Amino acid sequence: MANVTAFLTRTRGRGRLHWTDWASYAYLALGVFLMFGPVIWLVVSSFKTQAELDRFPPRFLPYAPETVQLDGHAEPLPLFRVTDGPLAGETVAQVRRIGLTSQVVRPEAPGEVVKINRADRVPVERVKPALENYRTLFERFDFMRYFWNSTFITLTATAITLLVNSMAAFALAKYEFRGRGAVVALVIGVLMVPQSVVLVPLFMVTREFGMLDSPWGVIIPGAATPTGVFLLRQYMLTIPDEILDAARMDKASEWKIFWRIVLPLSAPAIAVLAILSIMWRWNDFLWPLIALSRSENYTLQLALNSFQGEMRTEWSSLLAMTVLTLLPVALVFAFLQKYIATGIASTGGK
Amino acid sequence: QEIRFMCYSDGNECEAAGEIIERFEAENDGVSVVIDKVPYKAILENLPVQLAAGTGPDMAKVTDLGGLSKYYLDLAPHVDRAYWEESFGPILDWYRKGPDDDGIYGLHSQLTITGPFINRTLFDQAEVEVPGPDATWDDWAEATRKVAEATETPFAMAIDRSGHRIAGPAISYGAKLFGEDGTPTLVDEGFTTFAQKFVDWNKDGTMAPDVWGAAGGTTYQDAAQEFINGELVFYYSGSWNVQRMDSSIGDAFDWEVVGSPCGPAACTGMPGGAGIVGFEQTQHPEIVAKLIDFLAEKENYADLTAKSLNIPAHAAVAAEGVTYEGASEQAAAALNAFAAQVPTVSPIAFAYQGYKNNRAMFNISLARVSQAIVGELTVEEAMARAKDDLAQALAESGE
Amino acid sequence: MLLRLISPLMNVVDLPMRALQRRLGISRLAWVFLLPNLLLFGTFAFLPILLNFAYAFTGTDNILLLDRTFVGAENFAQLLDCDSYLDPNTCARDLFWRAVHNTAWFIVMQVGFMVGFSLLTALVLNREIKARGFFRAVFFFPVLLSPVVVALVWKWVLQRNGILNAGLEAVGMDSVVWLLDRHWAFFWSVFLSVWAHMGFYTLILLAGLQAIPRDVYEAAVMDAAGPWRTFRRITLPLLMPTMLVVMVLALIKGVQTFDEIYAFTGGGPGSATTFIIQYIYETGFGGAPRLFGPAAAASLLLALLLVALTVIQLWITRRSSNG
Amino acid sequence: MTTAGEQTPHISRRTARLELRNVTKSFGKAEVIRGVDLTVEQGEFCVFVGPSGCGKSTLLRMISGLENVTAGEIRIGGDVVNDVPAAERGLAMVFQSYALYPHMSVRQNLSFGLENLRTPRGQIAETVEEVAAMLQIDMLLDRRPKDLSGGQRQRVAIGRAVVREPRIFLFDEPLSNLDAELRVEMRGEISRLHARLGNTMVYVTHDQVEAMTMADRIVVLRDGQVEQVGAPLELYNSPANLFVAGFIGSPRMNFLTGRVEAGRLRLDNGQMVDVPHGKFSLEDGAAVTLGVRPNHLIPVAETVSGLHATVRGIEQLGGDSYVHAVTAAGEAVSLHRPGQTDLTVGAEVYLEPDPDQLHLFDTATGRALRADPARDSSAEKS
Amino acid sequence: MTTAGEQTPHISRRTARLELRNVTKSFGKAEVIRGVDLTVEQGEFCVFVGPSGCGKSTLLRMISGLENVTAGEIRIGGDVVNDVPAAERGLAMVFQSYALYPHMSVRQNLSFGLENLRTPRGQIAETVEEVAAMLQIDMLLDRRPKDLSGGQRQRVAIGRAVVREPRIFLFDEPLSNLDAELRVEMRGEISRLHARLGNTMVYVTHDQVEAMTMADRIVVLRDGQVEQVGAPLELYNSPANLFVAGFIGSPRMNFLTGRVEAGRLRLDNGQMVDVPHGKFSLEDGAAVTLGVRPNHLIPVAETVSGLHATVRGIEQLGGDSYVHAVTAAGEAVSLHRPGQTDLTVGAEVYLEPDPDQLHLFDTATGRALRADPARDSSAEKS
Ligand SMILES: Nc1ncnc2c1ncn2[C@@H]1O[C@H](COP(=O)(O)OP(=O)(O)OP(=O)(O)O)[C@@H](O)[C@H]1O
Ligand SMILES: Nc1ncnc2c1ncn2[C@@H]1O[C@H](COP(=O)(O)OP(=O)(O)OP(=O)(O)O)[C@@H](O)[C@H]1O
Ligand SMILES: [Mg+2]
Ligand SMILES: [Mg+2]
Repeated sequence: MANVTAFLTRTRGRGRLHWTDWASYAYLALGVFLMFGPVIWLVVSSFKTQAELDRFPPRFLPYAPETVQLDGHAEPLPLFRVTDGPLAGETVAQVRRIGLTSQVVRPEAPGEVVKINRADRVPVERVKPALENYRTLFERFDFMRYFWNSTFITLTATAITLLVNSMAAFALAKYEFRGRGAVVALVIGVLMVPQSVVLVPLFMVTREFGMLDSPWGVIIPGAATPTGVFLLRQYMLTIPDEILDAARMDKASEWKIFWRIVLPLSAPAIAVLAILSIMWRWNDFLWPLIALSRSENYTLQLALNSFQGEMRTEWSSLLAMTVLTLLPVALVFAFLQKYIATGIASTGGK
Repeated sequence: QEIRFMCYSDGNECEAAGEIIERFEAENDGVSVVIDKVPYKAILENLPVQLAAGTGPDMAKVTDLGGLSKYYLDLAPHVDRAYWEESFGPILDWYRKGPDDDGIYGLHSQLTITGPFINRTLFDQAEVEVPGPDATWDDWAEATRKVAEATETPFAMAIDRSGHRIAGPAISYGAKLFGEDGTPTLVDEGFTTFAQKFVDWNKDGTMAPDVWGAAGGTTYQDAAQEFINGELVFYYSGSWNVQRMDSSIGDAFDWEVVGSPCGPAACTGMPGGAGIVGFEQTQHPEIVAKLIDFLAEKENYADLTAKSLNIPAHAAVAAEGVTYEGASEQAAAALNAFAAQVPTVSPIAFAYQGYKNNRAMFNISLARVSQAIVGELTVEEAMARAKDDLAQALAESGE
Repeated sequence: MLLRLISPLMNVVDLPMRALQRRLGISRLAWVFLLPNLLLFGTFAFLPILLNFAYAFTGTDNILLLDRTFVGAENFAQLLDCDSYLDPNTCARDLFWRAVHNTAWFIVMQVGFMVGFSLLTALVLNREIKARGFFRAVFFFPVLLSPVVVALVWKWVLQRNGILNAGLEAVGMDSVVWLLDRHWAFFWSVFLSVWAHMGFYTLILLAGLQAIPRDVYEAAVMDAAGPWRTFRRITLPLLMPTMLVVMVLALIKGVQTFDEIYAFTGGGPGSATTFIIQYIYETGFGGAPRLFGPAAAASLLLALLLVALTVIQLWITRRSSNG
Repeated sequence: MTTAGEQTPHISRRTARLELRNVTKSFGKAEVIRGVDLTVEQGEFCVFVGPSGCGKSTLLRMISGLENVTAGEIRIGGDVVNDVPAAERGLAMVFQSYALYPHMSVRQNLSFGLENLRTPRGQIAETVEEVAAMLQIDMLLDRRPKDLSGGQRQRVAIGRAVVREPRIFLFDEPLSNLDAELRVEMRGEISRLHARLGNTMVYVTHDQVEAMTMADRIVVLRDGQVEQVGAPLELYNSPANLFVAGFIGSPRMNFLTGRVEAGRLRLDNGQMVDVPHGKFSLEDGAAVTLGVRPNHLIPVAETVSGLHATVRGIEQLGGDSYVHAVTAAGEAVSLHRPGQTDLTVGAEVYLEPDPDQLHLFDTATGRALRADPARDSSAEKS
Repeated sequence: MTTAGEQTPHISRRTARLELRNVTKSFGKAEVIRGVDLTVEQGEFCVFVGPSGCGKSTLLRMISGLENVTAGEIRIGGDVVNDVPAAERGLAMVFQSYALYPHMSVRQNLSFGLENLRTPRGQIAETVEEVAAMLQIDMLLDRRPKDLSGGQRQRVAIGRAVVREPRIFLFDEPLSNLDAELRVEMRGEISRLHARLGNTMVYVTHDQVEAMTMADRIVVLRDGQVEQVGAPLELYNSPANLFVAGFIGSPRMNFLTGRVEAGRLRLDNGQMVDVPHGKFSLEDGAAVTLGVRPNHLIPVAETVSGLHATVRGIEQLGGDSYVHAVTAAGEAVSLHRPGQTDLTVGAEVYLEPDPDQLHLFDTATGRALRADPARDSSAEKS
């Protein structure tokens, strides 16, 4: 218990490291290992060939067999090291393998074929990132177009979400009016029902609005997220009413109070929601899949997921795509997270 | 005019078709075909909704051949019926709404057939004879166990986790699947027998338990990775995996495709695959029909199968044999070995593949057999539940 | 900075809003603020749920409502047909009840761990440590991954020949086929879910922690409150509103868990990690047979349960924060 | 400072007379303002004083419109404003708790109100600079509130109200965190502002000096009720009751209880005090309280009527001294001596009240006893 | 009140002598405390005064351990505590911003500190009741801070420090929001507390009366530096420089500049002032500033040496009056008259400084001129 409890309060940097600081760093190190390890694994894996991905047990770095171009052989030949038999210790090139025997040549003497047991050789490999995973991505489709589609949808949707949700949250947090309880209950109630459950009716509704197959069909239906309203509202409750009162005395209209006082003061929560929304929209797959059917409107996620077939998924491409799509959101996160950290240390009151 | 073609691919099928379609566009002025390449999920889950809502594409490559039949565009008025009947014969039935329907709806662009891959090298190392073409599932189980023991390979056998995959073996064990009058029954003595055997094999470790045991619901799960890594002696999958085996195994070991093992009733696999269909909703039925017909022309069809490394469903193409582009000898041999099995497919398997609610039956058998394997239900309970499920599904689909 | 960009726009909006404010008065102005949200919300969230009712009371596999036939409460009756709700085997729809049981357990464990770990992490990250931004990013990173990838990554770790087993063997323990055992599979599902979403809740809590005025902490320090007491008596109560957000969202997320577990275990072994949404999805949408009616009925039952849960949760937190 | 045009649609600018009619406020069951009637004339400087928690801030917030009125009526310039939102009443307020905008710099805090009035940019900048200079916070304009000292925050809070030059100012203890020198200056600035703008000002303070020197009229509140309203010296010289007498003036008035005996006063400690005739209407036998301010209790050589007391404590302020003593009967009395006294603790003193400066109160009701019963009349400025 | 055993592992309880050695504090580039050296003896009551923003709160926060020391050393009981966390220094502090726990009732706010010391429940309840009664907030014990008035909040803040009876008290303007009467009472309570506990107290205030009456020693700060340290009357009577002279005493001392001419002083307005011989060391021709407190400037009948001035403003406090006037040369001077003056604005007065109460400063350096140059010696209690 004690070591858990020790982290539980903030300390102030005081040069000397308290043991709780050590504990914190230990926890963080573990976090890096657990949280970030797999992500690194993922990034490294995106540079592996499909064969390397299929390999059991997996290896951390991408390897590719070393080959050599020899006279008299059209194709480059794979290199092996011989572990046993007369050629033990030598590096040879394999010409072909039949059953349990393998026909090899020494690179110095390409003409002379030797037969060795296949169990007596190990392939020579070296680290080689499979950049072709990325190359094919760009070759296979119009990356920029999908990137633009995704960006447009993500940014527009996030802007709308932030605006609409913060307005609602403001009303629910800072005004007393009849029906407020009901609205809050409704918001939370609906918050519960996952989109995957109402896909069909949602599709029907969207169709009625003629928004299918247009970016708006993706943007609008998800704009009023109950999560956002709830999150922002709870945060806005912590803003002292007195500051709003001061603004009222300053003859600020309610709208102005909203966007000049409450919005900036909710910056941490807004940043959380922005990150969240950007991430949702950028990674969203299920709904765009339904709402968009023309490939020119596709988002990056859709386009890239087209590597998923019935029986088989091209993991190498899928991973490369994951890494690619991860980058922009990671950047956005890096940018926005500082707003979360800069809370209002004091409320400007007494 | 713009034609929308919704296509998914397991390899390069869409690109292969695309090349042929370009030729079509060149021949037909003013027609532009846009291929919307989608994830398979879209075909399976969204296309039906879109079709129901009337917002679907003009044509698509589909796998739920019977399930979507009510939306298909009948090509018969626009194409040479004789040519189609002759080339595709019974496969045309798979697209039809029922026994009395004689429309022509789709081009079976990708015929698949289930069957086993074996790790020949392991057999050689263990010095165990590879069972012959008449060998039963029990023979194979026996032989592969021996190989696995001798070579310390973790698993003897595996079957993909799929209702479709176990249909072949079940039919071999006498499953009829349909009653006399053609109504689906799914569970019968033959089916139960195989289910029992399969469950036992999973429990005694003959079958790799990870495949069926470690997943749930109707998830598809293959064992290709285990096979590729030489951890599996006998892998019951299908022709679509040839390409992957070829590229991923490389020369790590020798592998082969053999005929489906036998049961008391048959030695059959399941046919399957995907086809290109047009939809009634299209604004341009003639062009859609013309395009599909174009793809069905013999040389185009041959081109398509050769490029996408598939088994031809086109009789004449099959008869001539396909020279697969860029495939190794081993792969070509494997594909031909699969193609050779097409004639031995049981009529029940054929009918099953063509039945419009077969996906429901696949899923039901999959889910319930899985539960029996992990011990949530006994085999009898599982079978009883499967019957109930089928009844509910049929009731809902109006039968 | 962003604010500066949009401020001309906001100023333009100010004019009509002023007029409205004058006409409506402040308390009715609240509805104006709510309006855009309510409109979107009503149309794209509430209406579909209402339509779901229509599906739940009708049969056939037609998607178009007009083509469906009315079946009354049949779908509900079937779902609720059980000899004992505690034993799914006695139910007509055994899978539904298995899913319900699994989900219930999952929520309990998931919410607990999620809140616990994200709180712990937020507290640590809120300390004055070096490279805070980096560590925050680290904990948040998994949130950015798509469910499929999350599942894939952990499958790699947990598979028979995976890293974890390699590690176990390296220290001389036996390897375990993690996902073949229902209990382990369940445990790892919870783990994976916490792993994947913790960063998000940590972020919310971090924002909440930042909103606590600093001078209150200073007062506590002067009152010689130890770290534990400061946490218990100052941080926790003042963080309660945020904790409420986290708990409600985690609960909802727990109930809605689907994508990553589906890609991870597929709901297996057997049905050990099949949760309600997967059941609904597979029944109604994900494959054949497409039983829209039963799926809609199940989702409505779920919604009912959820509302009850939230009300309880809100009530408990309100009580504990008042008391 | 240039005046920004106030836009108060409902209420005309010129008349800023403020009237409270039987105003009441309850928080839940607790009634904190109990029927306050008050008129503050256009241009008047009205100071609210009263013990901590008596309802001064609440009253101010009700006038500002930030707090609802439970019952009663508030009028500004003759119009009932009970339902006019705070933003439209055209007042400015300095909050006791400052309530600065934490996310804005001092400059932004000051200009926010002007921006809301659509004052031209240049003019805002000018006004803000001017006010900041007046408040001596001009070098802090780019800081955030959290980086300011307490007094600096308080000045920002004042500045925020002052820049706007509204028709009514509400100040809630605006100088409490300033040092003496600055306080004197600020007092001067506010008075000058008042003189220049002719605005109505309502000012809450605990500082006797502020109340006495700035006010046109002082309102003494106690427990949500008005005890007395009047010009400063009027309250000082003729407090209406014991409470006001004790509250106004520091150190507070000494109270000694006794009885009227044949026109003279017998204190409970046995001493007799002569009271000037005609000034008080005394009834024989009535229980009365004698009030003498510390500076009207004069040490004398021992006399018959002298009050014998022992010094218990001495407070030397430099320019003045307060001497705290106890009478033989155990009553605490304090004296105010100019300069630095040389009395020491333990010294015996004899005290005589200045007969012209006696106050008499009815012990039972607390009412002041006077021949002329005209009390509470709000007098002209002295 | 019963003492809860303080648990201060590092520092023994008994010695609470506080030493600052060349303490410096910078916020970013801004240096707000510039090398403060100070010793507060065990049991001493030390008051910090200085203009708003001069660094009083910052200094207090550094002593408490809430703010890091940029350079220099703080010792408590002889041990350097620079690196001892605030919680372990065993001090209690009243924050200028109150910093009450918003989610706790007043009772919980008060008992929190005692609970942290593992005081038995019953004893906590007792102590809290006692302190609450002393601060007159006993009927508010179950309210939350947001439902309190400003002064009530401030009293809770005081109470929170007082219940703990630590070895050093730090008060940051603890009485600024209280009314005069309550303030006198609280002053008394704090003094009594000090007498009873014998704790060291460091007290920041802007109130001259508080500073003069409560302090054993006053520290005058200006712009982050110590200007003078000394007993209250010492500062009042012999300010070390112009700043202290102007800062201590209200209304502030009048300053008139001039030059020494043959042992006498010629003011810039031409008047000559005699200064007592021997008291100051004067050099002929030196530019000096004459300081006279308002109460030592006495109106006289016209004389040769009388300072001719015109009354510009009058502040009547009831017991005293301040008269503000301008000399013929345009210098502002103020007089302090006891009682209510009958001077009126516009009246002409002739003023003569009390020759025994003159202060002389070197105009250039601001230093006080005295025959005996022993300044700044921290004197014994007066
Ligand atoms: N965080 C900060 N960053 C920058 N400057 C600061 C910060 N905190 C305080 N200051 C500045 O340091 C100086 C001293 O502040 P401090 O609060 O100690 O003043 P003070 O003497 O207590 O004043 P007051 O009597 O007004 O409370 C002020 O000028 C203030 O503006
Ligand atoms: N929200 C509230 N709920 C209940 N009581 C309240 C609330 N706000 C104020 N009070 C009470 O109302 C009374 C008047 O408060 P108010 O703030 O007006 O006092 P005040 O005269 O300004 O005192 P101070 O001089 O201490 O600031 C106080 O006793 C206070 O405790
Ligand atoms: Mg107040
Ligand atoms: Mg301060």
